[in-house]
Amino acid sequence: MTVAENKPLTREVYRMVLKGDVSAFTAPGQFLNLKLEGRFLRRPISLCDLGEDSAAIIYKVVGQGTAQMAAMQPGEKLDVLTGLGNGYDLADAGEAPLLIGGGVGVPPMYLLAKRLRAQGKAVHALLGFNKASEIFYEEEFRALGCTVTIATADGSYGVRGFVTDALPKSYSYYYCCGPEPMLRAVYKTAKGSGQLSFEKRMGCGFGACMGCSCKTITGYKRICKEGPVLRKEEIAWED
Amino acid sequence: MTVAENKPLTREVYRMVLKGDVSAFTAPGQFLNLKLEGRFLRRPISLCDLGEDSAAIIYKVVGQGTAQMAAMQPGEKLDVLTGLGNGYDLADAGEAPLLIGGGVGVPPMYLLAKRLRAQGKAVHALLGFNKASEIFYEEEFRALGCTVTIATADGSYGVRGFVTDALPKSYSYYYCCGPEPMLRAVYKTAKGSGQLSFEKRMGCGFGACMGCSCKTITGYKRICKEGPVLRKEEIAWED
Amino acid sequence: MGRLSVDLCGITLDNPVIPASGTFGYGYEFAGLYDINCLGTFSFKGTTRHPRFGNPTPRIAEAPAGMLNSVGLQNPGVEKVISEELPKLKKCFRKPVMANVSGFSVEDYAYTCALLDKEEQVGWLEVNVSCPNVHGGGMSFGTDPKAAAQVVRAVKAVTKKPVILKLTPNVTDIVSVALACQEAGADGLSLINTLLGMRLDLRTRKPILANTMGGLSGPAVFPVALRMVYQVAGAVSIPVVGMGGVSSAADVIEMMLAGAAAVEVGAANLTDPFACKKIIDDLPAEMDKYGIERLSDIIGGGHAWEKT
Amino acid sequence: MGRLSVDLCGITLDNPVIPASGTFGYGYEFAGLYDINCLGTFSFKGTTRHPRFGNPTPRIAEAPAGMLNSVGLQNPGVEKVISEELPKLKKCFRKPVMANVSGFSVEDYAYTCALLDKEEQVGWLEVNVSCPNVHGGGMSFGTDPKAAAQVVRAVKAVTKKPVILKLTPNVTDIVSVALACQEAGADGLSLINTLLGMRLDLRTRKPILANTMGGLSGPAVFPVALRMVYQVAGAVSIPVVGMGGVSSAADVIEMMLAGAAAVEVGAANLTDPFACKKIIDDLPAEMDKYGIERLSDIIGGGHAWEKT
Repeated sequence: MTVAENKPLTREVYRMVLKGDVSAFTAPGQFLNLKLEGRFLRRPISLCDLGEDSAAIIYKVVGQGTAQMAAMQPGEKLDVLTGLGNGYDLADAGEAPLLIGGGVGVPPMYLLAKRLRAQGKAVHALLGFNKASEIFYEEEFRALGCTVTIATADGSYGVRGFVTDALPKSYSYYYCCGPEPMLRAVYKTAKGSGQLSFEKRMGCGFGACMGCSCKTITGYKRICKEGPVLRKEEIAWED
Repeated sequence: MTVAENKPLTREVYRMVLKGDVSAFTAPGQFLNLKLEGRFLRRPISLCDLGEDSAAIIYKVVGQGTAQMAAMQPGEKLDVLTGLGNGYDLADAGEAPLLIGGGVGVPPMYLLAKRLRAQGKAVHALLGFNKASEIFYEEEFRALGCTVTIATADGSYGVRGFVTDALPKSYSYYYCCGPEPMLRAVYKTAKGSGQLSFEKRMGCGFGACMGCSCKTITGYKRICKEGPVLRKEEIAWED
Repeated sequence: MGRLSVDLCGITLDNPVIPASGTFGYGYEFAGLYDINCLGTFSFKGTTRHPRFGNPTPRIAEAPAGMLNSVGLQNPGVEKVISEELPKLKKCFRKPVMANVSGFSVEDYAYTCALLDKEEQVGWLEVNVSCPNVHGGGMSFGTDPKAAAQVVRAVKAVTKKPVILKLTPNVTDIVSVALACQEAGADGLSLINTLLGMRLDLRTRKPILANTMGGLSGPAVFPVALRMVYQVAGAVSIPVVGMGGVSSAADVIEMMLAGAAAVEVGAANLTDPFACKKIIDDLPAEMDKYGIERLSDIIGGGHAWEKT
Repeated sequence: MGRLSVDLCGITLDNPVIPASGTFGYGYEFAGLYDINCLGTFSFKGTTRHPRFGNPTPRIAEAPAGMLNSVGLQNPGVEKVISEELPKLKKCFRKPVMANVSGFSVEDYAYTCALLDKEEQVGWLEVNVSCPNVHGGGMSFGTDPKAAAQVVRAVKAVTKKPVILKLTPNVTDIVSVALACQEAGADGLSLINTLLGMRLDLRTRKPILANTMGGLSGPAVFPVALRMVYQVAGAVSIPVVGMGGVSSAADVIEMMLAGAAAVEVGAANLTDPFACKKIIDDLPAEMDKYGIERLSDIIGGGHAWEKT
């Protein structure tokens, strides 16, 4: 695919738009897998938005690989595997779904919100960040017609604390993506049922190497294949 | 340095012009050492021509590294070590020096010829190639005011045979660069004294690793440091 | 017999390219991407007597020109492989498959191989005595010629299928292990398994792999693999399957010159699911470059100069 | 004592960065490029009792993320090193230097070390029992705990300078060799030397290296080096100098977390003559990234989790 856009949203978080064949994507919560020059393993990054012939991703610069991505210019070509993983099932949403995203777990919630809004659902987006300066996409969610709650760990914006400190009284179902501690907290605190998206170091990203396996109530699952989205009911926390 | 030009001279032979600081070069016969993306070792390539702030090299596409070079576009940056090795000593040239180049051994002869012509010497360039289609730089040597003899192994142009089949009767001194078999042949057949430039697989290219050592009458020499140019008198053929 | 075909322990392969165990699952993940019948064969996921989840995660770490893995032989166990995986495989792969077997005791190996011996889909038994991931497991067998030979004898006693011993590179003298396996009746050898490696996370100051150490594979190990294939092929008379960092048609040719009768491709499948298909497609043009008429002609060709 | 300073066998280094033997000559090639007094120290070209030309050429081959070399200990012999190289070095390097010694018999080692022991410029003797390039040479000592211990005892008998044994990774159990050296009185250990590897030329169908095989170094070997440093540092009580593919400040930190008291940088010097200077310059910023106040605080820090 070809880099069409690559701009910072915050000091460390970037948004990249890739042009090319995106027909393999079937659901929000799926991911793509990027081959970077000089890096052996691909970088899996979840889908944030989807166009006719383009996919948008949002990534945080944490290591050499993502730093390399941040330096890429429009026009550069990237070897990308698309449509990977098992995304969110919208059928369970109900009328007023709650979308919970934390940090770089926010992006997949955007495409999910877009699709749910298209179905006329009343979407409440609950987004968690460390501090005000790290917030991104608040306006984009509002523009979709979502009600948006922001929680910041240091209280520099919105609700002080974690997303679990800002859970609304009522919602029909929840969808969640974020760091594992947040997933655990939401799993424990949030009422009702939902779907949670997991992150793990992957080898291949398409189910071949068993590098990202996890145990679930319904047996062993590959985060890259049967996941990254798991239903609350099947999750079995290791340890 | 920055690639300013990169064009084919024949089907396999390319000429690249690099812009940047070339102040480290002191003599024809020296080489530069290129770092290519994704290749561990640098590629040593002998200097063909020198400008105020530019160096020209001529290379043949033989492997993945040189294929990568052939694909480079003007404007691309390259990590280059310049002014490497011990070049030709012009002091011994005499009035009518003979310059013998074979294949990719021709390029260093060009800068040497240029310098000798600037001193008003009568330069005879004897250039060997496999066949007519592989000939390059004949006109460039003539343009310097050299008398030029071309030898082709298959006789498709100029003298049929090797450079040693086209040695002129008289010359004051000779300078030679080419594949080792040619160097040996010239060493054995050519009358009088001369300087020959050698090629060897190098590690560092600046005298640190002893990867390219050879035995000479005057002791062990590093092709990348005391060489690539050796005097006929000091050469001791291994084998 | 095409230009690419080779013989491996009496079975003809259309080409020498074999996806390595643990990088190709039980085949059908890839069958969704292309017709895997273009492969010489493939070595399926390491199978054990009992089902295994394997090691905790993270199981994967990045390395320069390679990767570390500590999957730890996750597999459903030999019974389920036979009852569920092989029938699924039959639908998408019509060639004999290489059954990769691991164990933690000589009895384990014999038990698992005895069951797989009855499966006509199975062409070869690749016995892994070298998986570096399992504490006190496979490793020990492969590092001791006597123990390796013990496994060979136990397995040969329960099967008529060709038995290929997969050797570990984490030894001082791989040739002595290879010779011991040949002497014990092995029909072939495959090498190298992964090199034991490790990475630390600078932030947490802990190993990146939950299992602390893991196996290094990828182009980084190719020169070590080629050296060992060259040494072993020069010492034994049974066929050697070369592997370790192979990722191009040129690598396949280099391995065969070193003495490999066939070549396994591992990590490359994980970064490019089409890697093996591409290598097979590239082979004829690559052979032309070096004047190679038939691949079978060049096996061990890199040793010819020794006699001169 | 700055943030970067560490102790190596009782001698304080301004920083832990040490160009590895064979990649830095006798120093003055690099002294022409920058003031080499910025280095912790450096390990000079492997020196033997008698002058050696080394192996025939080609001695170098490219590898993925690394290189193969079979230089074979080219050096002018210990007498000339003392009479010619050390005086030249004195002009450009005022710190204690690490003298790297190789030999082909226990007597060779003792003879060479006895002479170097008298040189006040020499701070440490790094005894290479692992050079994989010399037939029947160094290799054998480093692969056998008893032979390695023999060398240690012979060298310790003729010098009061700290003796650092340089170990080969081409063994099944490097810890057993390390422990044998410690028991025999070694003051420190350095590892890893190169991994034995090979490449073939597809055109000539011959080994690229005239010596057939050579030592693999460069980033490709880093995970194997780190694993062995981690294993050895966890088993011995003497300082360990870590090396193998180190090419950045982050690599230095990872090696020290694994247990290295100092770090040698090898192949990186050959692709970038300024590599060591850059690494030293980059260290403070890299330490800040991970909240490291003094490098000496993190030596072996990657083992802390084991106790929890």
